[in-house]
Amino acid sequence: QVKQQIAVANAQELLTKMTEKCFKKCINKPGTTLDSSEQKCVAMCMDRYMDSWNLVSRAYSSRLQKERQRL
Amino acid sequence: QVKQQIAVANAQELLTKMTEKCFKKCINKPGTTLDSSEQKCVAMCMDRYMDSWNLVSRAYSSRLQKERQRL
Amino acid sequence: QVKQQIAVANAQELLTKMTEKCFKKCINKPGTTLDSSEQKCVAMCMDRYMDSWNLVSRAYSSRLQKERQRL
Amino acid sequence: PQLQQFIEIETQKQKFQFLVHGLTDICWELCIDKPSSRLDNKSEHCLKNCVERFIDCSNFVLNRFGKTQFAAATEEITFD
Amino acid sequence: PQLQQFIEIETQKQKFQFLVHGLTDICWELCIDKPSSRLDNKSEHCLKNCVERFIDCSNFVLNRFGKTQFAAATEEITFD
Amino acid sequence: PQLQQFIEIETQKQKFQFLVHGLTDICWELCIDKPSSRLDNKSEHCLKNCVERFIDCSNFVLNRFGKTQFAAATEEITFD
Repeated sequence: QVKQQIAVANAQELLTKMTEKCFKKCINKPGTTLDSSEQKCVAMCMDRYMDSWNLVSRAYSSRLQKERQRL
Repeated sequence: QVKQQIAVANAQELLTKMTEKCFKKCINKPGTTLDSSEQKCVAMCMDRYMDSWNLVSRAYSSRLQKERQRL
Repeated sequence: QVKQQIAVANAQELLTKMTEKCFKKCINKPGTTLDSSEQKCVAMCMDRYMDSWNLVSRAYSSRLQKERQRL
Repeated sequence: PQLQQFIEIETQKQKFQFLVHGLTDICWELCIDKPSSRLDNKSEHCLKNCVERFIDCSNFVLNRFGKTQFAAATEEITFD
Repeated sequence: PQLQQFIEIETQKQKFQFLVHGLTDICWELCIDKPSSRLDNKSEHCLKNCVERFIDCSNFVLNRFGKTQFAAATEEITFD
Repeated sequence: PQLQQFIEIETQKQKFQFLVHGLTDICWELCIDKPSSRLDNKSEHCLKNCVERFIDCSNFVLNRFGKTQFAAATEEITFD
């Protein structure tokens, strides 16, 4: 249950940041609909944001391990 | 009392954001006083920020209602 | 003990902000090491940030005193 | 029960207002350049569309994330 | 009572310091371009004026909002 | 004791993940210009180096601050 709460909080933070970042990257002049080119941009942006999150997570994790081994 | 506390918290958040946004828009080179043109700019900026807040509030509120009706 | 806790919280906030600000000012294209020119820049940036913090602290403090005396 | 309902409604209102503060922040930056003597039509349209498109964008992200990645991502994120 | 006073003073100090963190953030962005080997006169003046003008601006906003809109706005905001 | 250990580990994980959110934010702004159909090599290298250099920078700041100013600064900051 604690694990699940943390997972939910974490997913929420991810979704909030992703929405804000991708809105800023993809919608410069908000029109009367979210048109298909904007949707395509948001979809790509989400995938790149997930890639970045995972990459950062791995890079940070391996760095922490290296630092621990040095001590 | 709860209502009042929320109203106060809300007004504080509004004033904090308004001050920061209008300082950034109107004071680019801070001088030895807040001169009259800067004061005029801040006054207009406050009115536009209130307009925006109210407009966003109404737009968001009517969108929420539409979404509820669709369910 | 309360004093110490506050001092620690305060130093942490200072270090967090300093790190972010100086990373942004000094590392534009992150390379494979933190090279000596970047280190020099970060060192200067830290000193300037401390100067600024102290200057802002004194300016704010003296302004508060002036306002209190006017009342 | 009445008190509880009252608190629930007030909490909802507060949540709503904090989202409005956040949305105003984002749409102000996008739509307002120099503050002028009144809110012109262009800025007004921009603000309205900004709110609507932000919610669209948020729904789009939520749906897409839900469909393709939720289970996987939650696991990956949590137990990485 | 002494403990309470002590806590009150420390809380005040902490509030003060958090405002200083916020002000340093704002004025750093406005006044410091590239960090140099010492704080030059121009940056120093800019920082001092930035603090003073920010407080002026904050007081101006508070007063004006208080005079013209407080009652109305609070109602409008709260019970919209 | 087992529960305590469990909570400690979960707290650590959460701290780790919140630092990842912050780092992703900073490095995304630095390394990703326009989102494209895949993460190209340049962006990937930039992200990795960004994480490593940010930690270097953070360690550098911590060490230097510790050596030259900690005692002095803490006093100055606290009892100014």
